[in-house]
Amino acid sequence: MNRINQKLQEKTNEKLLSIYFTAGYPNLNDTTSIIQDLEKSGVGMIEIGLPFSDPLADGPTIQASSTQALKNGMTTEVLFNQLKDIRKTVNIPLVIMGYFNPILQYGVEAFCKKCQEIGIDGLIIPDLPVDVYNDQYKTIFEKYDIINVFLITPQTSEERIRFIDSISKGFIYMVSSASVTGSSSDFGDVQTEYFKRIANMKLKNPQVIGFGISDHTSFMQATTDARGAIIGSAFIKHLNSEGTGKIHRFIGDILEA
Amino acid sequence: MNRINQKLQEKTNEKLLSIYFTAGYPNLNDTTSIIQDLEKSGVGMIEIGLPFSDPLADGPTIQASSTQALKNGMTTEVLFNQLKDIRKTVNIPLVIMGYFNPILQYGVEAFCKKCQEIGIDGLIIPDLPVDVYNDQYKTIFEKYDIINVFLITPQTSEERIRFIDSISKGFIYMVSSASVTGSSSDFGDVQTEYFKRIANMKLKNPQVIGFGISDHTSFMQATTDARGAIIGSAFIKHLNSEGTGKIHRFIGDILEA
Amino acid sequence: GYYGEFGGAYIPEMLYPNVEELRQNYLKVMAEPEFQEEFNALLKDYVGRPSPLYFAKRMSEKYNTKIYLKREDLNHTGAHKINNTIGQILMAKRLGKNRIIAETGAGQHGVATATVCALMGLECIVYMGEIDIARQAPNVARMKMLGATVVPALSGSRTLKDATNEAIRDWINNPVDTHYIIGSVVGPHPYPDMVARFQAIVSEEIQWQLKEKEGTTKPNYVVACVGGGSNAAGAFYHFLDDTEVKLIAVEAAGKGVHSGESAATSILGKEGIIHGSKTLLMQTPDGQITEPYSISAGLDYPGVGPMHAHLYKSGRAEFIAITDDDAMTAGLQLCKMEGIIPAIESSHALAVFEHKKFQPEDIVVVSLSGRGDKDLETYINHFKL
Amino acid sequence: GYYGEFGGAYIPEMLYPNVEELRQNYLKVMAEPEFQEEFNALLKDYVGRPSPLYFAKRMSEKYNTKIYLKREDLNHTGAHKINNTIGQILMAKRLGKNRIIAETGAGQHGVATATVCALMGLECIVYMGEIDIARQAPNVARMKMLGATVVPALSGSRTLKDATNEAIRDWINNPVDTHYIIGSVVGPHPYPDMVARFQAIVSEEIQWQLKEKEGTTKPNYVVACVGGGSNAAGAFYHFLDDTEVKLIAVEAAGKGVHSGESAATSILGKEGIIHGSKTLLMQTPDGQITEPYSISAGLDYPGVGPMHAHLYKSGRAEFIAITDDDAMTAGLQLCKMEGIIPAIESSHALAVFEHKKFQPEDIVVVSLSGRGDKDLETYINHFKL
Repeated sequence: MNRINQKLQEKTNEKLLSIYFTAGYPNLNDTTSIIQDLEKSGVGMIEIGLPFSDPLADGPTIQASSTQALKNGMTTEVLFNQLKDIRKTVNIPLVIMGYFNPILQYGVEAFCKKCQEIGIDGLIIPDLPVDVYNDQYKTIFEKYDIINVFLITPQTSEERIRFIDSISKGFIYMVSSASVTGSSSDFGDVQTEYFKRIANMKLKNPQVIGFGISDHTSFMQATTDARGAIIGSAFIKHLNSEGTGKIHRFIGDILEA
Repeated sequence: MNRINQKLQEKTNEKLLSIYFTAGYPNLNDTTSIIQDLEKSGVGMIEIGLPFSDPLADGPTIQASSTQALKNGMTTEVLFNQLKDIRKTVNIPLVIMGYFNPILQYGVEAFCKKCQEIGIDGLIIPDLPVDVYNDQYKTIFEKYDIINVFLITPQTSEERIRFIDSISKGFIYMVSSASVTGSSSDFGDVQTEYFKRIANMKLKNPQVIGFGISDHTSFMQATTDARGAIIGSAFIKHLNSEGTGKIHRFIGDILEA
Repeated sequence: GYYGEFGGAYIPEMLYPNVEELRQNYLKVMAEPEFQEEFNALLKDYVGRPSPLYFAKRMSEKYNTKIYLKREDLNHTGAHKINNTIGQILMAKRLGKNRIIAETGAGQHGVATATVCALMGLECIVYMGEIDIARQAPNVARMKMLGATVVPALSGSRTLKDATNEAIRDWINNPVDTHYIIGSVVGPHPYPDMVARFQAIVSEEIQWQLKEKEGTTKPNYVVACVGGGSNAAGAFYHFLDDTEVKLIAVEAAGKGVHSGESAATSILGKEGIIHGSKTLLMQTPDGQITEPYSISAGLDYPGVGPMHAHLYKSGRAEFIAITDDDAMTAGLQLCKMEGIIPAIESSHALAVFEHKKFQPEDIVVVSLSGRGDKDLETYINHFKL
Repeated sequence: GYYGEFGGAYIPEMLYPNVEELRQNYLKVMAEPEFQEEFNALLKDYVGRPSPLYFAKRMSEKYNTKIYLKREDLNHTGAHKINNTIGQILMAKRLGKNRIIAETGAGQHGVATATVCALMGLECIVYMGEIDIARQAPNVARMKMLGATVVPALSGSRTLKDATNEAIRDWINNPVDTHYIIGSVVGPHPYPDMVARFQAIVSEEIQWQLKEKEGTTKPNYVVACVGGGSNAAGAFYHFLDDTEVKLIAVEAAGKGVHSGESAATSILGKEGIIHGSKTLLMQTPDGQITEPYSISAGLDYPGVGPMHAHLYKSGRAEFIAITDDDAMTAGLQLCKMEGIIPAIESSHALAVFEHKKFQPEDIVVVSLSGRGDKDLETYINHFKL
């Protein structure tokens, strides 16, 4: 069973905290130590960002980290090399989050195969639409047991949510509000209502909420109805100001007030 | 008999030197002393320039002197005041050269009347065309015995020259070449031919050549076939560099090599 | 050659052969079918005529009347000026001239002249005041791109009036091979008449375009700005004899008609002679031509064409003077309400709606004589955008 | 949504409702008679269409072939871009959107968008790279005059690509009330198709205009520059299925195709995803999008529309790459021979005549996509005029 499914199906009241970080940032070779520190700090899942020159679903914080990572020399090849022994030390689910073009250039099948070899459990590809995946790439992903994670937003229709639920295998990435990453972190009535609405749909896949979560409060709000939440920009900002030495404290602050 | 006719009909081999200067230049009140000095130096006729803001038939030298004269305060009224006693000291023909608009504003009849009172013998109005003069102003000029002087150029047709000759009463102002005042002073074959051609027409009016005469040589060339010649820009340039003190020498240099 | 008491050809004898040659030939040449054909083909395929007659919906709603804009701004080179230069270059070719001179103020006529000279492969010299060269750099660049020689006029106020003087001097000095393309309905006869005839295409189009849109060839009003007056001459031309069509000429009041910084010639001017024509002009009591002022370089001229002097004197046209500020405001309003950046000249005409009340059923055609790209800096500075 | 293997809608889920709403409605809306009527009326009366098909006599003589220029430079705002923004603003209104966003490089599309927003009274936000804002000041000024908000794109190379990213981000953040007016035949389906249909008026006119002039609706060649490819899409559109009409797409070779400073996407690009579309794009072996270079801001784009990728791959169109120097020379030549200052983009297309020999009887239609007023400084500096 894929580690993502294992993790999300654990019988626990504990909410899942997933952290996104950009591979190769702040320094090219920080990737594995950040992953290890995150696991040790109590993070339940990690999204490893494969940096892209034109990350159009991301806000300025993640874009800046991507730009820096690329400058540092990060490439798909380098990332796979850095991760090749990651499963010797890390057990939680690992997801690569990246835009479609670098994956396409690497070759979608080669990419999935490599992920399987390394022990990557899933992919989040914001600009690979559900239908294209379904028509062209589903069999490849399944062949290598790579879970592709789809997003839904407050604007996604019920019909489409049900469709996405039907083809999803790990979890549904619920974008908290219509926005790029790194936007305002206060969840108001609109979001809460949306969270409830989705929860009431009783989807087969658990939901993990992302975008706009930056601290303990917003983490707790997001996970009231959802299985977990993802923090990205806030973690990158932490790395910007504190470097890689205080990851434990950042995670601790999120998990416990 | 008008002084212009008297002068030009004198039986003499001596060629007539006529000098143009801008009234009110270099200083507002230089007008009468320049006229007196010119007569004393041997000049046969004088054109007193009534300065105009937009002297479009003149080159840069005369235009600059006009601009300065206007700055100095020269107006039609001021000029007439300066000239009111000129006939007490000066005997040679005096012609006012000015553009039509200031004369029109003064009133053409008032202007002619004033000229007669003062003892001005003629007018040269470059932008008052022959036909307009003939139709509208001839009787006024004749009433006050003011001779209006017309220009011909190398481009003027024989027919038109004959017409101009027929309505002219003093002399014909032969523009040496198609140009504004102050242009190049070398007369080549083209000009010489033109001078001859006009001479051979045996017009009833004597011809006085203007434009492009600046020294003894060009004065002699111009007057080979013509009754006289007019110097303007070269005299203004002399005033520019030498002031009003050496007029005698300038005229002497022109008349005798 | 006269409009009432105005017009004529008050030119030095040196210009007589040139002007006379033109006078004797212009009507004949213009009437030639081949000339007409070539002129109309270039207006269509090169200039882009007909220029649209655009119903300005939002403006019409705001002022509760029917506002149509005659879009001369869409012509090649960006203003009505090209209608005349196309006509004159064809005239010059038929008269065997191979050297073209022109004067320009803001540079629009200079660009239009340089353009047709390039089109015909003729030498082009444009006189432009030294001050205008400095403040109208983009148009100077355009003329250079088009292969024209731009000669600075260094005399007088170093603006349009002086550039015109210099062009006339050039013509005096080059009487045989050179044609002088005057840019407005000014200068000695036959220029005002010839230029008006070349610009008459504007009102000719208004007639049939309005017929298509409103079922009538007659607007209630035609409104145009007047500097020298060529765009107004074109917009008025075919309505001159039809007093049912009211004509409004808008002059530049600058900082106020009586501020001492104005170009409202009809109000401030007196009868006189400028650039070869008897007309109204701004002058001292002594007959010296005075310097006009307007924020619009194209209206910054101390005279007005003799046709307009006559329209004023006879009362055929209503003359309105619009200040810099009111013109600029009207220009910016057109940008924001209709998405059209007008030349500041045209903005003066547009200001008529704040100045005068029209009836809901009135059809008011405004000559949008040019586009405002050349005026961006002036607008931006004026409004501190 | 595909041209051969190219096209599609590779968009984040956040954009799905927007793009899907458009996809479901655009063909239906465009087919509505009232839409057609309003679109065509604005093209005629506001944009000034038809744009002339001008026989360039002197150029034709020089190159001994029949050269026609499709004069999109005469459109309101000075380029073909307005055809599309008129169409899209009418679409946006019908979809109930009241907020418009756009990206712009050189500023032509930004101006065209700001223009139609002013015309319709809609809010307008234009994203423009910080570097482009600095080097295209006149167009920034025009947008401000028209009431648009110009937002600097501060990320990446701070040029067109990044402005597009920012516009997409804005759309993601404002999914309900906002329509994104993309300026070229790029982006996710249905944009490439919709924009091509709005620009198709260009080739529609070429057909009947050529019929009038040459008795045939078919040129031998249609030549157009390609950045994203909207002007080429319009000029090619009605000829795509008629292989008797040869299509030539001209790309910007910059300082040389293989100089490392180029925008010749078809030659240098590989299949990939950019701005929501599968197409050819310039990228590293690793799939990072690389920075293109061209002296022309409008061709300075690392991708190309999927239609053009397909035209290239299928061999339907011939692709030629023209260097900065050759384009500039061709542009200046048009100024001096025909009196038309072309946009540097269009100058690339004009350079085809030094690159390829045509037969005397060939009819070659070149898309003159825009006027060069925006490029004066570049021309002047390049030639040290």
